[in-house]
Amino acid sequence: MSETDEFESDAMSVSERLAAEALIVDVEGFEGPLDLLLTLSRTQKVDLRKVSVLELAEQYLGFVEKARHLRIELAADYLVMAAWLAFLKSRLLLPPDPSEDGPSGEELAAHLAFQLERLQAMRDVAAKLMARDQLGRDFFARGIPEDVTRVRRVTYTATLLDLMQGYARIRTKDEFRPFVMDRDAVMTMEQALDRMRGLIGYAGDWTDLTSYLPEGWETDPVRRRSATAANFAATLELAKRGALELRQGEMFAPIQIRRKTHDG
Amino acid sequence: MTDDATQDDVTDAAITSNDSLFDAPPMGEQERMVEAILFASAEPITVKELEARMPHGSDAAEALVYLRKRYEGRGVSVVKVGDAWAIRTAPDLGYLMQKETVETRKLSRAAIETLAIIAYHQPVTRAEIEEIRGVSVSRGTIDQLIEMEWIRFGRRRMTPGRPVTFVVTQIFMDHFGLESARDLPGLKELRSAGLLESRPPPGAMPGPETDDEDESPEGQSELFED
Amino acid sequence: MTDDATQDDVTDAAITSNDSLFDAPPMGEQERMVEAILFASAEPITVKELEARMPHGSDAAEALVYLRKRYEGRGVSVVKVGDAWAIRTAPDLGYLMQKETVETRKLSRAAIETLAIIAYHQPVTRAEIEEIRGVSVSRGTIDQLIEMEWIRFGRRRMTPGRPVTFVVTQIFMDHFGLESARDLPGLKELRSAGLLESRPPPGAMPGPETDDEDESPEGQSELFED
Repeated sequence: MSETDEFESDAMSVSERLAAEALIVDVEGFEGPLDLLLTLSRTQKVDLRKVSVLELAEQYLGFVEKARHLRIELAADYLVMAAWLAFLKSRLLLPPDPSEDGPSGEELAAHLAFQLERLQAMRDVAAKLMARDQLGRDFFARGIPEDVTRVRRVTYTATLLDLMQGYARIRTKDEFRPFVMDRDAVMTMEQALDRMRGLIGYAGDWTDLTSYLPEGWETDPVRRRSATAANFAATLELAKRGALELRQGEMFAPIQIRRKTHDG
Repeated sequence: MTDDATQDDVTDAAITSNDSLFDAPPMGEQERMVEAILFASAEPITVKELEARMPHGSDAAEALVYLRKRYEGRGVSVVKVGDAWAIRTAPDLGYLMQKETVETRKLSRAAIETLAIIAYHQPVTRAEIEEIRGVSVSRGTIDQLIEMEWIRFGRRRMTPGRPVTFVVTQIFMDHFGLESARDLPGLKELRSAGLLESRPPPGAMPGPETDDEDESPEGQSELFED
Repeated sequence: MTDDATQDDVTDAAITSNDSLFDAPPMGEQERMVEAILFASAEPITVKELEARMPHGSDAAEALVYLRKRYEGRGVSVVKVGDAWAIRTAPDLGYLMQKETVETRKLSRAAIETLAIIAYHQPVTRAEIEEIRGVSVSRGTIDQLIEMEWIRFGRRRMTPGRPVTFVVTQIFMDHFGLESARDLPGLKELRSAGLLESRPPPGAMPGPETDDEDESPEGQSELFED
């Protein structure tokens, strides 16, 4: 094992050996096995399209061997690549086994070459991109940008209809007075009772209840209705207290009241 | 640096300026430089600062004269700010730098009623408006209508205290499509047009108004008193 | 007051031109407007945004043609950035602007390569980037580029797992002075050399670990939440 190692080392030129050692020292600087392969391929000093993948595989395996020799720990993916390249190497060197499926050694090699070429191409264009004129370094944007200010403006509007309805509302305010405020059209039983108490003394004879409606309440239907109801309720109350008597000749006939005489 | 510059000056003076290697760039180039520097600078920049950044021998002041002329009548202009220079938006295009959002709101009921009274009764004093509306009129309502240019001050009334009167404006007429305030329909016409019901059914009775912010409590209670 | 004056001017112009009140301003005016808006903004502005700010009926695209011509060979120029436009100083005058130079964060080699791969292969998934570089892409690299707003998420790829894709942004194009992604240097050559095709590796080839935890569906959806 060590003999072959020696033999391989001898096969490399001094400069190659120095390069390989430099690579090993620099192993931290590589961005993975593909990057390392790309660097190694440069030592072939040929166009990437013409690179010998077999030679490259050998270079890589040599590198890994060297690293092991120098007790340098390589990351797992470097070792995976090494294993794969060893496999590729055997495929390339041995005649194809017809019983075996899968891609041929040539296909695998071609793809590896493609990957290297593509990675190199990406590096080249990345460099070109970074060499371009850049904003804030070679060309510049406006130094005093004027921001767009947002102005919020509120306009008020009204239609002629709004105007006319508004005016009508004011001018007809009396008609529109809220119903709950129409107390003057309502007579309560308390009011009627107070009033009847005072008046009952004069009712010595049978008198129509409607004649007891207060003045001004007998014409307006709303007021009349309220006053009649209040008066009737008051009459019932007074009758209950024994202050007066009431009678009605027949259905819907006028209700008559008179003072109850205690003597009679 | 300063030493070098001084030396250059000396050299310039020594060599006939025409064929000097240190000739300032042509004026057209200097103008481009001033243009680029003014554009990119985060603050207005003085002639001295310009020249400090331009190749030796440049005349920023002269370049500025040309540049200023070039921007005359353009969308931006080269303006002097103190003793420094800057590129600014042409004043007449300032509105492009504003994004205006217009929000249309309905005039408040108090404002509409006040406006209606002024339209129907002009010239009318504030006291008269309050008498007609039955509530006090807030200052804000009048101010708003004046700001909208829908009402303006009329002649003072020749009564004690000489109160101001309010009248509606031409802008008001234009907005409401009226030839004159006399064209406003009367109550009878409003009623016959169905805009006024003589008496709403009890169910549709308007309740006490609570949404008129500018109506004072006294005004409201006044409404309820009878 | 100024607004009034402007409005009056506009009205006058419209009346004297005997044309519709709603006609777009003359092309010369439109050019001035585009000039003012572009000068005022540090960021590129789209034709649509321009027209939204210009009077109704304006043709910003046409005005831009004139404006671009006007600034040819000047100290600043009108440049196209994707579907937007901006004014930038002429690159040959960059040396005058040392004061304005912004120190950009130094990008790592990994970040630069990742950026280039996204620009040339967009839309591209993380797995594809890793395939090309032969190493896994650290989260930090992608994060840095997103933070710089040079890349953003594109549409999800309609393949199993629906992986997210990355694309470059307008800010990226603005930064590198690219009119469009088609103007990337060497793009044509790469394409004709077949180096932009996605060629699946034959059989089992060693690649970077693609099953890292942040490629999990949770990780991705998390990225999209905001």
